[in-house]
Amino acid sequence: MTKLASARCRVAGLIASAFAMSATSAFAQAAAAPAKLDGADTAWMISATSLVLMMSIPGLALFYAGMVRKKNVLATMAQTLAAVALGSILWVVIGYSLAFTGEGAVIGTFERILLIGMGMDAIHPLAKTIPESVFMIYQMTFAVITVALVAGSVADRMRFSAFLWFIAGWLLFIYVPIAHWVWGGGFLGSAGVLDFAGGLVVHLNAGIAGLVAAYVLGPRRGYGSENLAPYDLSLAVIGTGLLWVGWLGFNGGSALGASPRAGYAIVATHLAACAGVLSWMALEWWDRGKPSVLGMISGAVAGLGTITPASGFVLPWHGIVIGLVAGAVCYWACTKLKQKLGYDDSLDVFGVHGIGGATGTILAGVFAVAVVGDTAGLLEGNAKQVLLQFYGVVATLIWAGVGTFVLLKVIDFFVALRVRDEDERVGLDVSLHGESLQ
Amino acid sequence: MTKLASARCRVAGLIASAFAMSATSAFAQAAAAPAKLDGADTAWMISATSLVLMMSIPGLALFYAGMVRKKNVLATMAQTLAAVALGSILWVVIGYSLAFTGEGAVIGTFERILLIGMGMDAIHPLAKTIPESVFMIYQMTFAVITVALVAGSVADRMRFSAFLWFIAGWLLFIYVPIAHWVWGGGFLGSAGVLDFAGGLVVHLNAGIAGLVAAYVLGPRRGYGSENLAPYDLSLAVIGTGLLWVGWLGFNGGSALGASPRAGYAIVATHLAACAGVLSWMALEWWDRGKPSVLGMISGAVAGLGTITPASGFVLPWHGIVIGLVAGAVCYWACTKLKQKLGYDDSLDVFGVHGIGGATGTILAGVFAVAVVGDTAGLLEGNAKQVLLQFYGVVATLIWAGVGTFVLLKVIDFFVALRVRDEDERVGLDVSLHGESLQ
Amino acid sequence: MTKLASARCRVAGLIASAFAMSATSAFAQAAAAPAKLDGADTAWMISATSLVLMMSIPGLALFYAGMVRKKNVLATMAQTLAAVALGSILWVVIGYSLAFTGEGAVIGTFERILLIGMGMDAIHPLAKTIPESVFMIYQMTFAVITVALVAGSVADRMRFSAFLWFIAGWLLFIYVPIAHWVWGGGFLGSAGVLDFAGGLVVHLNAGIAGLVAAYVLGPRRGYGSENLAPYDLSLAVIGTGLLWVGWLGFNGGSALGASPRAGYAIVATHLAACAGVLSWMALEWWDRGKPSVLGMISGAVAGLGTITPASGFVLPWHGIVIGLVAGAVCYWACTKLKQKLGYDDSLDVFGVHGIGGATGTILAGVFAVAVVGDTAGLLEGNAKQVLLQFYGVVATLIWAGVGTFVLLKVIDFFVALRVRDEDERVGLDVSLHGESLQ
Amino acid sequence: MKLVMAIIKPFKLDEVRDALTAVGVHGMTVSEVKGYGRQKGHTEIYRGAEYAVNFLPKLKIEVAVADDQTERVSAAIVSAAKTGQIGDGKIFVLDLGQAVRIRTGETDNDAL
Amino acid sequence: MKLVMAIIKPFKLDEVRDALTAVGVHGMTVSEVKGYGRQKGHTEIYRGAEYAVNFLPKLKIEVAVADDQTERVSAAIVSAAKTGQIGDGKIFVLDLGQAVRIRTGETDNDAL
Amino acid sequence: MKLVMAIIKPFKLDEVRDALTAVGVHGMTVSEVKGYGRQKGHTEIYRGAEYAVNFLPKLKIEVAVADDQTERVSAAIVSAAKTGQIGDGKIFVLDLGQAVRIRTGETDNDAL
Ligand SMILES: Nc1ncnc2c1ncn2[C@@H]1O[C@H](COP(=O)(O)OP(=O)(O)O)[C@@H](O)[C@H]1O
Ligand SMILES: Nc1ncnc2c1ncn2[C@@H]1O[C@H](COP(=O)(O)OP(=O)(O)O)[C@@H](O)[C@H]1O
Ligand SMILES: Nc1ncnc2c1ncn2[C@@H]1O[C@H](COP(=O)(O)OP(=O)(O)O)[C@@H](O)[C@H]1O
Repeated sequence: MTKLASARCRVAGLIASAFAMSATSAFAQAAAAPAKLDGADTAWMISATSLVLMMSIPGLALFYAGMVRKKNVLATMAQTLAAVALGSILWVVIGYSLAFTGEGAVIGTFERILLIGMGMDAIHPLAKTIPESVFMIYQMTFAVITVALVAGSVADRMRFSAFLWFIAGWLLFIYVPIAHWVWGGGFLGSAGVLDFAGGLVVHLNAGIAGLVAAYVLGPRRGYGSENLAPYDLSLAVIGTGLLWVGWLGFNGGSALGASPRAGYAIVATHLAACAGVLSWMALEWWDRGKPSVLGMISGAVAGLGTITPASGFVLPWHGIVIGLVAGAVCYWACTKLKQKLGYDDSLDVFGVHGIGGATGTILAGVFAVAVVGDTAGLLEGNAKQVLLQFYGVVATLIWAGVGTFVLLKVIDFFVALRVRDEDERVGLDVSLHGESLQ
Repeated sequence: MTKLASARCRVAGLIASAFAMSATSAFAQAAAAPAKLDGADTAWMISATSLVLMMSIPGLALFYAGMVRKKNVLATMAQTLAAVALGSILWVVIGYSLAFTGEGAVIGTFERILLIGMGMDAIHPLAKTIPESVFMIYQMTFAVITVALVAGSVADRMRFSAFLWFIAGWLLFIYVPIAHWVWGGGFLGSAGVLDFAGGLVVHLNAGIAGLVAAYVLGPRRGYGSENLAPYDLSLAVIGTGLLWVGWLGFNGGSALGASPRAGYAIVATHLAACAGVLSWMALEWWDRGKPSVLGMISGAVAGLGTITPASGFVLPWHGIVIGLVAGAVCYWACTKLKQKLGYDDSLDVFGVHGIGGATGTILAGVFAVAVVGDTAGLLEGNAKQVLLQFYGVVATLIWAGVGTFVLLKVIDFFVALRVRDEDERVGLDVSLHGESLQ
Repeated sequence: MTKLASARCRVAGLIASAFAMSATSAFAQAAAAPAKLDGADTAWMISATSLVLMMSIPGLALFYAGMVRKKNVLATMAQTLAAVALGSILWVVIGYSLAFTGEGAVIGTFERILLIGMGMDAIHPLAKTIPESVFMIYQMTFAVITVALVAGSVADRMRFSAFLWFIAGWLLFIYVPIAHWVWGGGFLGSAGVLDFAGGLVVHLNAGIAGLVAAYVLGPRRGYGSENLAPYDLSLAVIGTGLLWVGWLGFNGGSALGASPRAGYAIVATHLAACAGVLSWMALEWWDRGKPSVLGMISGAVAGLGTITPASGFVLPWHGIVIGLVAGAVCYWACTKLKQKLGYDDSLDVFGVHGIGGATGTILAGVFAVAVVGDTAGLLEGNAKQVLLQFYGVVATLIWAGVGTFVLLKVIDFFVALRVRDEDERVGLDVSLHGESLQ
Repeated sequence: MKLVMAIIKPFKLDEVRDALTAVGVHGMTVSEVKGYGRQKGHTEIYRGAEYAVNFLPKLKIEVAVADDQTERVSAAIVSAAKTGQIGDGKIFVLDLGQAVRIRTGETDNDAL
Repeated sequence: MKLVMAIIKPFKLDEVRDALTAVGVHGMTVSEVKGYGRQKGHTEIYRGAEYAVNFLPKLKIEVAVADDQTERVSAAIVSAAKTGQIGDGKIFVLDLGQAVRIRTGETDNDAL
Repeated sequence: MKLVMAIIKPFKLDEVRDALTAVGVHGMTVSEVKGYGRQKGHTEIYRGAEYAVNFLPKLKIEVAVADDQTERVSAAIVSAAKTGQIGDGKIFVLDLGQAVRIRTGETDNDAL
């Protein structure tokens, strides 16, 4: 709506009803109770959807492919592509319906299978100002990037056919329930667990799954002895840039409208990324003598993943604090904890997303500010919120951990999870996909 | 407009006029007759313009450059850059005016040459809620990507100077008329041919032109004998990601506003891309034993090109069906038909865009749903629509085919189309542009 | 706001107040005096923020990294990352407050340190329809890309630690004051100097700083004797594409809303980029015999930088003229002037951004059209505006020139600016960051 | 035994390989090299800086052959690699003292 | 002196280097090469076009050694580079007339 | 004839080429290689994993020369490639049995 038109409305409003002038958000909220499309919110949410899609393709595809060896670059990209392609179809066929319809504590309904009943004027109760189709596809971009994230932990050694089964199973049995629990009306959300844009649903979830997958598949050939240095980190930097930019849609879009809360969320998000860069960089500089670019981008993603659950509940500058913490704990997890535990999480899905997601979820409970997201956190005296956040972490951790383990074992039984030695040595690009970087 | 303001308007509306409350889209349409800027639609359309521009640069530049040999990477990018630069200027100077003004059945008028008369408050009758400047540049991004698409069929062998003449001639003599026929008030649009975002105007058009150009220029040196494998497919994957994301602006923006129809269009679009990936992948796996990444991204672009004409006329899940068909027919065209016919369409402009555009245009006539786009298709009993769609395909095919042939022959007469043998062997980067990838 | 809702408002408006119907922008402006959030403006400004952020990461990181040698690719990216990370934090901590609060002629106030007082409903007087948080982060993206731009002139030889100090000092002592003078209520803006999106604040500023830095650090080892050819220009092309697309947010967003003026600005911007490509290309072709891709992208960035200050004050087609001039003067500066003066501005920050920014600022004074931006330029008879523009150029030039010189000397005193010879020879990737492209 | 080392134009590789196969040579080792010689290179231009690229891409082929095969191998390479244009390359023949097949430990002519 | 040239599988480099160090060789020069031989390559597929990739990635190691060390070096390479699978590679031994260390001008055995 | 093979530091290429031209050598073939020797490499760090990079980038220059030129060529390379720092490289001189210019079929000294 142009300024002109809005001026006119304003005049009409004045004459027709003086009290409307003084009415504030309380009233607006009441009046807004009946769902009503808002073009501005729709405009922003379509843009946000584009941004989040860009996070997966090409963002995550680049981020991951930039950290593997030359012989596995294309195969790594293939995993992200497949996660988007297959994951999106499954989301539309059944995933969305199970995650976002009904009032079940544990799982949704079959009401929207294949989007049946989602007319052009349909509106979802959680997003009353945008078409349901936009809400559905926005949520879809979250589902597919989460599956795609998991793949990083088993890069360089998983069979592509097994990965396709994994995408399908994991999306439906792990992601969908947790999304329902937290966002779709399930027991975690109802209990008051805060997760603005996916600390539990996306990051901790993918991180734990990644950790389990790294254990189940075992380390890459040559892990600890051969030089497994990334082939082309510049790809990973491009990927980080696109992830970072897209994350404004990820967290800003989770406000579900072009509102001040979206503004707050993107500021906190960006600051956490920046602080993550600086804290990882500083620690590595101090610890290893040189600040690596891989470290800087790892810090950025750590900051982004960690602020995600908190971004719509805290003040913008809290993003700096959360980002600093994120860089530090994820640095520790990727360099110290991993070595101690000895698993080969190739691209540090657990170290960055798992640890970051859990940390951020707890910190959301610490920093939450009532005027921002209607919930007070520990610093505003509500200690209970931190316990609630722990509750969310534990529930996610258990379901994702156990579920992923069972799923992988089942797939391994029917379709071997891991490529043959010779194929791993030659590289997955040639052995699985019949092509290569020249 | 914020929720607050809109609440206020709503109140004013209630008091002033009760019937307004019950008025539905029919009324809104009538009331909307006088053009009136809408900020939300403008916001989305500027974003959509950015997305579509991103499809060309860097999207298409990467997609194409990633499929050529190392010695031609920069030259391939130069073609896309030149198509954008020269094409945009020509569009503003005269193209837009000829395509989008007046009521002529065959061609527009000179009314908007150099945008004369396009004041800040100007609004185009086809897009009554956004500034005409935004409508003009949005349409421009379509024109330039279409020319840039054609270049793929003659990659690795066309002289840059000849290509510049080709851009100019093709944009004005082929693209502009067809855009006018279908979208600008010309005879195809008036006849009722459906083409939401460019199955005819963009994809079939570019595809046919590509086919003709491949024949006129002849195959690359070494085609069929030497190894012409892509140098760096990772570039093509990045390009595909950006094309895919940008396509939400391409098809979603073709609703010309932040409306539910845009939501429907982006969902159908995304699903078609996903289904295209899966169907091409499955076929190649079955046919060749391995699913290539090049195949997956080809399937994505096939799905996207094919859904394009249908995206604003069908239900979201139709995108899945259309995408599956797209992956299959384009796979067949690129691997079987091309071999049978023996032309060297280097980057498969015809196989992907030509075949996809034609298929999608027909399928739009099959799947169109009246409640989505006001037109019923075959499945809703309107068989005539399919005939109409064929009509559009044939008209486009003839004009683009004959026109491109004549244009190329004329250019060849004045400026040789093809580089010298030695230059082709050394590579176009060095021979045409004096630089190279190290 | 949907069309439906807006129709309803319109009806209400009609009945309530007939004169509102005839009221035009003058009225709207008066009525708009009280700050009021507008969802559409907010939607566009969040998108614009994303676009401008994308210009830095990955846009500029790619553009720059694509022009250096293989051994410095990652280090070059690290500079952009660091500029974004550290610059953003400093902007939030103090920079924004000093640049954009208060009415001081020379500098702002401490009122918004750490964003204190920027509540969710806060609105900045310069952008009355969007949340202040969005205004703040949008301005932040400008600040950080400006610092990141400077780094190009000293690529391949600056110590990373010194660069961090430089970021901090330069942002606070050079960028912040100039931003305040021009945009934040300072003496240049008050005097009537036009700078829509940063010809002075961003481009001339960075360009002069780059020139000074190139002199202070001295040329790269082997400059003039060794082959310093770019390693992978395809990265620079990707970067250019993302810069170009992002620039629609840079200049279009500077309208601070989804308005017709934003439409005008993006059209002029895009046309200037196109014309810049063509004019640089034509000159190089004529002068050197071949049009290089590096030349084409340099022309694009030259056109974009040059139109920046003028984009919201001129007619769309003026972009063509300004772009043609931009390509020519920047070509001359990068190829002739640089050789004559003998400085080694590695990536031509001065030649492209400095010269372009100054040229564009002057041309804004020539072409400004009153109906577009309320200010007439030379062509509309207001010769004084050109003088005013010169005034802006000179003030910026002096402050940025002297300030950068002093700052670098101070940093050099405490922390050596330049890496050791051996490190420069081995390459900064390994010597500063301990990693490399394989 | 001899080690025949040939510098050729890159696009001639397939033809040379076929010619060698035709004379009974079934193994060879190829490296990408840059050659400097009479054939002149080109100039690359980067924003006003011109760099003369004098080293041109070539391929180096190394083939170990029995003494009595040397002539035939050399002739086969010449005929396959020749375009008659400057820059076609060279063949260098070195004495090869010993050859071992790593897999089996076979030596000399058996190892080729 | 001899110049021992070995073609090996790329992933064997570290083992070969260790084996050489064990026999007292502390310098070597390695190049990436492509090998053609009995080991067959793979096929790459690009939109219907299939390309047989017959040249496989190998590493070429060159080591200059004193005459009396030749046997030991050769044996060390064989034992470290052997997988027993086809394609393990070859060792070629050439006579080396002279060696110079550029830094010092030392020659022959002193230069190694 | 001799085949002079020199391993040098990459940034010395232009100087070496000039020195060779000065002594009348107008052809050479260059390859990118990795050298292992006394010069120690560096460490790269990737998220906690450290990899020692012991193989350093070097260039290998191969020049075929007439017997009587060998000394001069060798001396020219030494003087141009020397920095005095560890890692400057080596020169190896091999006997060259035969040389052929592919373009013309000229042999031996005429072929150089
Ligand atoms: N003296 C030499 N030593 C080693 N390689 C040489 C020598 N002369 C030429 N070459 C190699 O042979 C290639 C072709 O030589 P050139 O003089 O350009 O043409 P031609 O072989 O046709 O005379 C060069 O690029 C270089 O790789
Ligand atoms: N006659 C030859 N001359 C030079 N190199 C050879 C020769 N034969 C084989 N090679 C090299 O040795 C490698 C291994 O040879 P191949 O025949 O595949 O297996 P194997 O050594 O186990 O018999 C080849 O890839 C090639 O690089
Ligand atoms: N025995 C050897 N055989 C082959 N190449 C060698 C040998 N020793 C050294 N080199 C090559 O010479 C280079 C320089 O050797 P290095 O021992 O590092 O220094 P310097 O030559 O100054 O003694 C090495 O990087 C390697 O490429």
